[in-house]
Formats: sequence, C-alpha cells, structure tokens
Amino acid sequence: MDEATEGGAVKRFLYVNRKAPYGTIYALESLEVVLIGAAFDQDVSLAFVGDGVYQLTKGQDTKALEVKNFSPTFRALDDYDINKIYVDADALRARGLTEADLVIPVEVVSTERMAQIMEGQDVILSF
Amino acid sequence: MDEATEGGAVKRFLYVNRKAPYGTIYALESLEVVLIGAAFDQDVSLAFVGDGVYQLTKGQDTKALEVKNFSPTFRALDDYDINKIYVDADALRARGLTEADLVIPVEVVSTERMAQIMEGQDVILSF
Amino acid sequence: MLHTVNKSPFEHSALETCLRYARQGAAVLLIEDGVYAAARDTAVSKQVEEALKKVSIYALEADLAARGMRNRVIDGVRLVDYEGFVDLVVEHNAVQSWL
Amino acid sequence: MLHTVNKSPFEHSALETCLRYARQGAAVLLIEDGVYAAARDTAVSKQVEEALKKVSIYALEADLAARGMRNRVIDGVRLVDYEGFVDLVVEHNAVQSWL
Amino acid sequence: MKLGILVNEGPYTHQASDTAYQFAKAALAKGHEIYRVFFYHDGVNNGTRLTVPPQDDRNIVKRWSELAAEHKLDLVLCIAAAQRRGLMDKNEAKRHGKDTDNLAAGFRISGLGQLIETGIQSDRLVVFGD
Amino acid sequence: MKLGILVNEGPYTHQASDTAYQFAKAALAKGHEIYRVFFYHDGVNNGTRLTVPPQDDRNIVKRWSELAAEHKLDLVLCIAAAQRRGLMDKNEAKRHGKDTDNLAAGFRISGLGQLIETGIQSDRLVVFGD
Repeated sequence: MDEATEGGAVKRFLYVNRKAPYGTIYALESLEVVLIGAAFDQDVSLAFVGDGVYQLTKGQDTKALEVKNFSPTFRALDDYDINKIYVDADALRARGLTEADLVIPVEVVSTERMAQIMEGQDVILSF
Repeated sequence: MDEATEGGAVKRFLYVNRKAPYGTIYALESLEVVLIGAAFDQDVSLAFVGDGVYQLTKGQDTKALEVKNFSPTFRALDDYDINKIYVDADALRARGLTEADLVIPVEVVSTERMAQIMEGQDVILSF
Repeated sequence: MLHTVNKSPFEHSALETCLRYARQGAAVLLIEDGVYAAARDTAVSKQVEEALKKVSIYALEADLAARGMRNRVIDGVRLVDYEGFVDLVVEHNAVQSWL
Repeated sequence: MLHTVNKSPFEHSALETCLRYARQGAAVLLIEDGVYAAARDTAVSKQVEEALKKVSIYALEADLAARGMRNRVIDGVRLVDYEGFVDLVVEHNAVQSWL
Repeated sequence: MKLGILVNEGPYTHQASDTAYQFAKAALAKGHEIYRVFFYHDGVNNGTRLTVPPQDDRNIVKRWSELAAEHKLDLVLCIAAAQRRGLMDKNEAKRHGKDTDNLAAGFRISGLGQLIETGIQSDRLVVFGD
Repeated sequence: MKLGILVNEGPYTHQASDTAYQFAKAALAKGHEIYRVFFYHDGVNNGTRLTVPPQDDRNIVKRWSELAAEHKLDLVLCIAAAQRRGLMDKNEAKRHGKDTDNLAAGFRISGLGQLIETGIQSDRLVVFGD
C-alpha cells in the first residue's frame, strides 16, 4: 500500500465498463458516477472491456429511439482531468473496431496490461 | 391453421424456460403464469432450454438463502393435466445432467425436435 | 416463425441459441443490443453470414443508428423500422423472443 | 485481488472474461448463478479446472445448495459461507465484481 | 390484426419498455388493434406515477399513459408482481393498510389470468424483456 | 474493518439485494463496520415502503429497514436514479408536486457523491448487481 492510500487522502478508483449503451442504462448511469466523482480529486481510471467498448463508438444517432446520445459526454472527461482511459485491444478486435472508431483518444492495452491496471486499484466500481 | 385456432377455442401455448432459478425471479414467476394458465383449458407445453433445465434439478435446498424452494411445485403440473414437458438434450448434456437428475418425468428431445415443437405453437411466452 | 434477439452476441448466448432452433425459412429480427450481431468483420459475423443461408435476418434500424452501426451492416441483413417490425409480426404465425 | 462472478457460464461471458483478467494468485468467488461453474463434468468444467492452476476458486455454499449443486463440486474448488465471503473481502486488497 | 404485448422490465433500466412503446405506436399507426399491454416481472414498475425523469429525457410512464388515453389502450400490471415490487392502486393500498398508492393514470392492476387471456384473444403476442 | 456496499438491482427480480443483505449481516456478525449501503440503478427500488410480498416469502425491504435500525446502518438511495424510477421521500415529493412519497423506514435519498465517499472512506467496497 502506498503513502497516498495510507493517509486516506487519494485513492485509486477504477471504473470498469462492460455494458453496451442504450440496451440498458448501466453505461449512462456509470458515466454520471464518473462525472460526479471527478469533483473528489481521486486518482481515476476508466477501463472499457467487452461490450463496454461500444460506449465509445463514433456516429451514434439516437433520434429514432427518443433517448439522449451521451457519447459526446466522454469528450468532457478531459476537462475534468480524467485521462487514464484504457480499452482492451481484444475487445475492440472481436468487434471489428479500431481506435479510429472511438470518440475520444484512449490507450489501447493488452489483456495482461489491463490485468495489471486492475490489480493496482483501491476501489473498483463495475457496472 | 387448424380448426381449434380458427374457432378461437383452444390455442397451443408454449412456455419457454431459459433462466436458472434463484439468481433471478423469472423462473418462479413463469411457473406462476403456467399454474394460473392451467385454468384456461388451452393446449399447454413447457420447453426447458439452456439454463432453464436447472429449474428442474433434484436436491435444491434454499434454506440458507431464505427463499422458497419452488422446485417441488413442478410435480403439481401433472394434476393440472400439464404433461407435455420437453427438455433439450444438449442443454442437459452440456451441464452434466441426465433425466435422472430431474424432479419430474420429462421428454428429452433433440434440437431439431424442439424446433419443430416451437414451430407448431400459437402463443410463445418466453422468460 | 419470427424470432427476436435483443442481446449482444459477444456477452450472451441468446443469438447462438436462437440460431440453433430457427428452422429453414424462419425470420430473425435483431433489436436493442442484439443489433451488434448485424455488424461486419466481427468475431461473430461469420456465424451470422452462415445463418443467412437458412433464415432471413432483419435488424431494427433505430437500434443500429443509436449504436453507430448503421453503416457497418453485413450484406444480406435487411433493415426495418418499427412499422417493419409490426409487419414481420403480422406476416409470421407466432413470435419467439429470445430474451 | 478478489474477483466475484454471479452469472452462469453457459449463458454469459462474465466468467470467461474474469478468468482472462485474473492474475496468478488471485481469488475468484462464484456466487448466485455463477456457482454453476463449480459443477463437475460440464461443458465448462475443464476451463475451471485449468483456471485452478492459476487462481484460487471459491463457491458460496448457500448458492450451491439452493441449486442442488452442493455434491457436484469440482475437486479443488473451496466452499465458503457468507462469513467466509466477508473474510475473502478482508484478505484481499480490492474486489472486482464481474456482473 | 389484434396484437397483445407483454413487457417484462421496468422503465429506463432496460430498453424493453421503450421498444414495446415504439412497437405499439407503430402498430396503431398501421391500423392494428392492441388488445392489451400486460406488464409482468419488473415491468410493473412502468406504472408508477412518482417518476421524475431528467428534463432532457423521455418520460416513459407519461408516454404510456398518454398513448392509453389517446387509443383507449388497456394497460394492466400483474397484481402478484406489483405486490412484490411496491406498486399499488387505491384499493390495494387500503386492503394492505398502506398509507398511499402510487399507480399512474391509465394503468390498472389485475391478475395473471389477463395475460393468458391476452394470449387467447390476440392474433399475436409479442414479448419484450431483458 | 470498514466495508462499503453498492447494490445495483431491485428486490426480488435479481438476487443481488439478497446477497448484499446476507453479506452485510455476516460482516456485522464478525464485528466489521458497514460504512454505508448505497443503492444505485434499479437498486433504489429496495427503498419502497409499498411492497407486500407473499406471506411465505422474505420481506426484502423490511429486512433492510430492520438491519438498519439494529445496527444504525446508513442506507442511501441515489437521488438521480430514484427520480427516474419513482422513489421519493417527503421533501422530494413536495419539490416535484407529487401527492405522496413512498420511501421506507431507515432509507434516505442523497447524491452520487455519497457513493464516491463510500469508496474513499471504506477499506473495501463490494458491488452487488446483475
């Protein structure tokens, strides 16, 4: 355990996003947690694995569903100094996607690297 | 369309059970529909596919979960003249189960036979 | 018979199970997160292309568009709007939802 | 790290995804419908037996019993009650729930 | 044609209620009749009048109430499912000694028999769920 | 040790709330402290006082209320999630012009910040959901 956690001052928070958008509300409500959490000055990372990578795809047009397209909100994360955004390479590949298909710059990582990132966290919020 | 359906008198109802018990309530609440439906004198069949076969396993003991064990209720189906109960052979096999592991006598059928049974229905209630 | 599938094929077995039971000439309508199965060049697209030889496959356009998948659809998968969904229900003798 | 899995391995990808990320020495606790993965002689039991070489696997006894799986558990999978669940949480630095 | 609809999930969390609503609207636009919309499992949560969705979001409950008013739709919550989940009308509230009810306009609470009847009376039954 | 609990699903439909309850009870029995139980997504449905489960079934809401009373647990429903799903306390009902509220004893409604705080203040956070 490092000093920061010992002192209780700053914890490493990881949000693990595994659900596609719109079919269920988890993706949208998770993003609401991330935005609120940004005010707490913790060490925040976001992981997108499995269907979670679909949250970040470009070209979402929700008009016919009569729901709000929340994908542009991910672009605001940088304003909140949330920029540790990890995307599983295999998850992208299995879905025929590349980094160029995503609405924000991300760090595409291997399974092994993602596992390391998860291992180094204090609090893991999974949705 | 056969005479029965044309006349609106008797319809073929199929209940398709695909969810395991206890992790979610769908299995229990589906059984409640079947029992209520029995009073309507329709032509009723039950299909158990995928995890649905777990609803029928012997030896369920729910005491520590503090929920009701509803597996004995399946034994009451016969009293309601509901005896067309089909279980997918592959679903059993994949889960290491045999007919002897189930609380009621069923007809274990191939995928092709199950597909035929589904095709012959008027109303399919899936849970 | 019309089958509907509303789950992502990458996380759930619903599509796979549906395709096992769907018989020659049946129709499969992909809705909600199920539309991800309609996308080209994925780990499941071969399975869907293979299924097209046996069944008709439709995808709900509103769901594809919402997910940014409108322009990635496998050749042979037909797009429908909600009225087209209603037509499919009317045209088939029964509907099986693979939830 | 402690991982929990509450989904059936036959219908959902949660266990498979969990095992991909679980590192040497991690603990995996099967709960709710996730306990079906602890059963012997199934289509996924080989995968679980393989995983036992890398991680410790536990299953919640109350969930196994409810599902009639109490006497079908793979050798090497350890059973815990709710207090054992609490102990596992306390013993590991963080918990990752694969929902 | 006469269509029956079964909704198995509550508002917002799953898309089921949205899809069922768009399906119902399209069916009515094409001149079909909706025999009944039956809400089961968490679907009963569509019938609460206490939702206050964000202003930039759709109001799922209100939308059902309005569609029901416009087309005389029969929106039925399963009574057993509603009791488990905390949905009740005035009668139910009285019967169970609760101080209030929470049912929205256009919905009514009744037994599971109404679902079976929907299957019998409709030419097609379509199920929306998780 | 100080434990935080997040419950993401409503009562009865998913086992999440049951498992979280048994976990909380076991943790308290072992002498641990529960910093807070936060209810998010459909989890807010655990906080309605209008459930009437069958007599031979457990009363999930009441069980949480009683555990809270006995151990001074802090049971918090997320306000945004509660608004979408029709859960409100007296203040919220007044603020939104609703004629009633439906919050059960022992629960309170507050912001998402309380979840983050639970993560910061607890030694472990355990998530229960679908």
